[in-house]
Amino acid sequence: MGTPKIITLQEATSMIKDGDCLAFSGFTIWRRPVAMCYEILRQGKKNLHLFEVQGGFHSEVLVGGGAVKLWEGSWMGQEILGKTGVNLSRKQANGEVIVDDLSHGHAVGRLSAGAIGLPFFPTALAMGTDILNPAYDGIANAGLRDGSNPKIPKEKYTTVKDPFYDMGELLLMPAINPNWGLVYAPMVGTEGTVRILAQCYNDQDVIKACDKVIVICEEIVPDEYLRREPTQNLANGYEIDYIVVCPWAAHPTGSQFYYDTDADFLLSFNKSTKTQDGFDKFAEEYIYGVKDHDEYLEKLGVRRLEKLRASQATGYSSRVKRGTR
Amino acid sequence: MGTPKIITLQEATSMIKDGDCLAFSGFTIWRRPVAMCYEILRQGKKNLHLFEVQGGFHSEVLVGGGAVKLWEGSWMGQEILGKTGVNLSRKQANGEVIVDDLSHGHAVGRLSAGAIGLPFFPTALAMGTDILNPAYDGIANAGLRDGSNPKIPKEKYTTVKDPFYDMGELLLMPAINPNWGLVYAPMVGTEGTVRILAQCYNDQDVIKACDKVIVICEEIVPDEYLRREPTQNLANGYEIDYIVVCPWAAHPTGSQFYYDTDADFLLSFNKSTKTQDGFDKFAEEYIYGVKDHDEYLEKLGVRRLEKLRASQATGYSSRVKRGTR
Amino acid sequence: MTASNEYAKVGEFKPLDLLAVAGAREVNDGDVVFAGTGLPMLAIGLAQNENAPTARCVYEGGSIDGRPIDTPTSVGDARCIYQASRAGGLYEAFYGQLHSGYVDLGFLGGAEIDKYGNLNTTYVGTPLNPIMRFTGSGGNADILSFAKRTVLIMVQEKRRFTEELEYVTSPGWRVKKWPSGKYVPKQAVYGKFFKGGPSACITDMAIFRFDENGEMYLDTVHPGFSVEDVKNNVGFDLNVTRCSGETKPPTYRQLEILYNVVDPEGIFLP
Amino acid sequence: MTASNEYAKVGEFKPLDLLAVAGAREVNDGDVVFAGTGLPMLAIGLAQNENAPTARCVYEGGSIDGRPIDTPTSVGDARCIYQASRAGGLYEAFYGQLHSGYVDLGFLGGAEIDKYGNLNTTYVGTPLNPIMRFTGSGGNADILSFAKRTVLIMVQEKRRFTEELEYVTSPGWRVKKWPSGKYVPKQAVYGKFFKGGPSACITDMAIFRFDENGEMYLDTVHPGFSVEDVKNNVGFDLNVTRCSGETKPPTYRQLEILYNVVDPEGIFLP
Repeated sequence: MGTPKIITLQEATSMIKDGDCLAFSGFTIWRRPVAMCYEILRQGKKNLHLFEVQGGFHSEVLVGGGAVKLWEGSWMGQEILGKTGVNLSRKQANGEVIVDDLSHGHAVGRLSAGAIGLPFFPTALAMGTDILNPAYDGIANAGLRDGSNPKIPKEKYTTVKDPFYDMGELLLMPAINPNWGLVYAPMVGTEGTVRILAQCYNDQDVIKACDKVIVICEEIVPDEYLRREPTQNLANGYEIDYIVVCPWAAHPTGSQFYYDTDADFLLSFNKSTKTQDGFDKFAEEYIYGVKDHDEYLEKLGVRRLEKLRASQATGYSSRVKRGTR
Repeated sequence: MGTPKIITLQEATSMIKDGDCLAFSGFTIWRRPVAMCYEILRQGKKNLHLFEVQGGFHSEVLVGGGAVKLWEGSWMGQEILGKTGVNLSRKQANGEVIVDDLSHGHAVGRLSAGAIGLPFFPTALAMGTDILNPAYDGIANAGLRDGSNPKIPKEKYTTVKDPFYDMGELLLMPAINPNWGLVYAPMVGTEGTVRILAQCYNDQDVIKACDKVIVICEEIVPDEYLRREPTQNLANGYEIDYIVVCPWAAHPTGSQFYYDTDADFLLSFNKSTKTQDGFDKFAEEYIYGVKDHDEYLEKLGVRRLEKLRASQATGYSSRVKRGTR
Repeated sequence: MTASNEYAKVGEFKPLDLLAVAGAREVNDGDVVFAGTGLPMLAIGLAQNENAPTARCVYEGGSIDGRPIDTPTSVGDARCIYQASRAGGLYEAFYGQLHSGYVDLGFLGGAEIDKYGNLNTTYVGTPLNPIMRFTGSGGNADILSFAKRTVLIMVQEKRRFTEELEYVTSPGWRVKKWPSGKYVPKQAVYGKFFKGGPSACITDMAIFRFDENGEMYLDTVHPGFSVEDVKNNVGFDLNVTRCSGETKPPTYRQLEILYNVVDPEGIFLP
Repeated sequence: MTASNEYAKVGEFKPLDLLAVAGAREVNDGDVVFAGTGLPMLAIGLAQNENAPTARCVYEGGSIDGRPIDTPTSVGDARCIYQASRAGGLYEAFYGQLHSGYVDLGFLGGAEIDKYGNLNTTYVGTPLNPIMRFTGSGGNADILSFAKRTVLIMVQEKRRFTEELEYVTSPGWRVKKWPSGKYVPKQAVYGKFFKGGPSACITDMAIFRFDENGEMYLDTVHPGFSVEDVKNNVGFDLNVTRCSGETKPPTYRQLEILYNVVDPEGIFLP
């Protein structure tokens, strides 16, 4: 195990191969590695397999842009800023993306098993539902559970009876170990120690479960500074492989203590990308029409970004108007 | 779920019934609820079932004092201050205590399953050893796996084949949900939020896994103070049931940022209690011979305690002589 | 607080206000509540300021018992952890809290419901012929499966209150037993993991509860609506024999708390 | 550091110094090391100051890559977390690090060893007729089962190097397959969980390694001892055909690091 290597966004993205399985940091519209998802589209990656506890803007972009073949997850949307994932909805209905549904508890369990090197996680959550309907196993229906893809388990789940306390039957959910963990974290130390400044979501399990981990951060800080409070850190340097420095990489999703979610941007995305034509226009403007992330930021402009900038007291912006009053 | 109740050491201890299953906070000689273990002996509790990831001074005292019928755990000793648990060794050899051996990984897994309401935890740690020898299942050999005790699983473990990725055979270890969690934590908030100031060991899982939890603390602090850093807290008020305020409750084990381990006390305990007679003398002097914890502290004296007091910069004492140079 | 505990009159409150107030009344003091974004946040915020001051809220993002000074718009929001007792992640929320058995009350919405309180939050159509996709389960299935009680918040429409769901996202009182898919009582699938189920369903027209057999019945009708109105907006044969009268309107005090304390920015309340 | 890289002469170092130095030489730069209290701490501390500056240490108590300014006397010690990259608990150490596959190197001791590197750290006698109890496994069995390489540190005595252990606490290269208890290669029990096994055994007399069949052989003999001395202190038929000569003594520089940097208080080194 070594120390992570600092590379560019382009270099990092170029290592991802068509067909790879990806997992992401963050939660719905917070701390998503958006800049890298834009770059994945620019580099024309195809047939990706996304494993998501829940999706958000970043994966709606990947799905809308045609990079995704298989989506496994429990939820897709952008909270109150877009109650359904319109791109996934369209592509699933069209048969362009294979979907396999989980509950949050199932997805969390699968990732946490992958994180600790177990082949499965037991759970009794969400039993008795169509999530477990064998006829609705989207991956099996696509003929993908034949053992040929190491990232796809041979069964969606099995059941087992508790042999110890007669609790009854419960589920074993297969672990998941994606090829790549794309993790946005605000701060990474000079030796690779990772710090986030709020709830940790599933970020730690994504880091441990994935074969290789790219952390895209706002800034590199002295490791010594992060080590003053070891209970606050998310990961050690040897758990991550590559570091990309890219300020505002999570925009339009939020990063606690750096910037708030860009609600206008998300709302407008959700409204305008209900059709493929709408998505293509969005992508032309914000992804293909800009050379790189710096040009994207210039396009957003200082005024917009400064409005989103988080207060160092509360961790979120006090400059955005959020409600009707 | 409610807010925990503040009671005395005597009241808390009196709720523990003969035969109950107990688990403890801390690690070997750190953050152990020693004052309550002394009081358990004073109140003459018998036939206790200890589940310990690893034991230490506190459980050597309970075993030496004849309060324990069954000890399940992976390790007993006091680190370099007493390399074996002399009391457990004696009592097991005499046939006075039933012992069932686990590895650290097994015990950690069993407790973490109990903490999240699962009946078992899968693991591939420590396979192929006599820990899993059916002939050495101490609890089965004592006839206690008949299902009559809800705290004792019907099997020590079972095996299962990975149905998803052909990883091979691994273990399912039964969960454990002891009746009582006896937890020492330095700080508890006015609403019951629990803070420890170092590694968390298995404290969080002990709190979640046990039916009822007693937290014995140095001091009660404003909950608002602890809530300024929610990522630093160990538990919520509704997860614990009773609070006992008892400064120096962990002595002679250490409490980071409050006091260091009392190495002289531990060394002398380990040397002098190799025989039952030696233990009885120790107990007469420090447990039965004092009325309560305050008298115990007076007996130790200000000079001794002040030497152990931790630096507020480093979290441990700079006044104790530890080595030979 | 200057406003009185008198009930507001019809016209002095909006449908959303009554939903929030009815939700708040389902919260018992001391409850550990697992809730999502939106209306549940209003209900719990109101309850914490009135009838259930020590109710504590677990959000899926991983915050526990936060005391936001600005209304969160997401359960993963930076605002959620202000003065929280803990901030962890989803493993803590779903396993450390929910699977562990700490959660007394869930608050959920859905696109469709059947008379046993099963919810669909995933499809128009089925995964085999998907016409449209909603969000999917998220924590919906998990919370309904493991919370001791769950309050379901729905829009009252005939097509949403349906005899049989095309897709069951979340388990009510009668659930599908696999591999056959036959409906059986929830207890038959959950064994000793069984903790409870849906306790109430609150809509913009009425409040429903569930009987001994897990079947939905009409409890109270909101001011301005009749039992007939409700029946006409339910797609299955509704038991109205237990109807206990009219839903109590919000009090002036409750409205003041909602608009001035819980959602002063007007994020959820227009 | 003023001391030289020349080797110290017999009489200028103590047996414990050589044990620590030989241990340090087993650490590769960048290794993630899972270690216990005592001699392993000295070995890793020395390695981090010399041949393996980016080796990182996981302690069972839950600290990762700590940089103590005072030598810890326990892996749960307050001293362990100073400038650590993380401080968690045993779940993190045993599952998040060890079971997850991050650990390159373990450092363990034992009371008895057999020629396959199985260790007994639990009993004199067996659980059925216990004459005396040692500490038990603790993390010993776990670390030996899952670390890619493990260095075993032992006292060289005939009764401790035994043909067959009465009790196997920790798995070497041939382990017991249950329910029969027959010895089989470790790989046969661990399947795809297999990551490695014991790589070296260091005693106060010699260094041993393990061959293709997982059997122990003599690698080097410490200065002042002969191959015959070693054979006389091993209870099984020892393969000495691969002996490569004498163990290199500590350098002056290594001794200076050990006594002035790693254990200046004399906690482990007298």
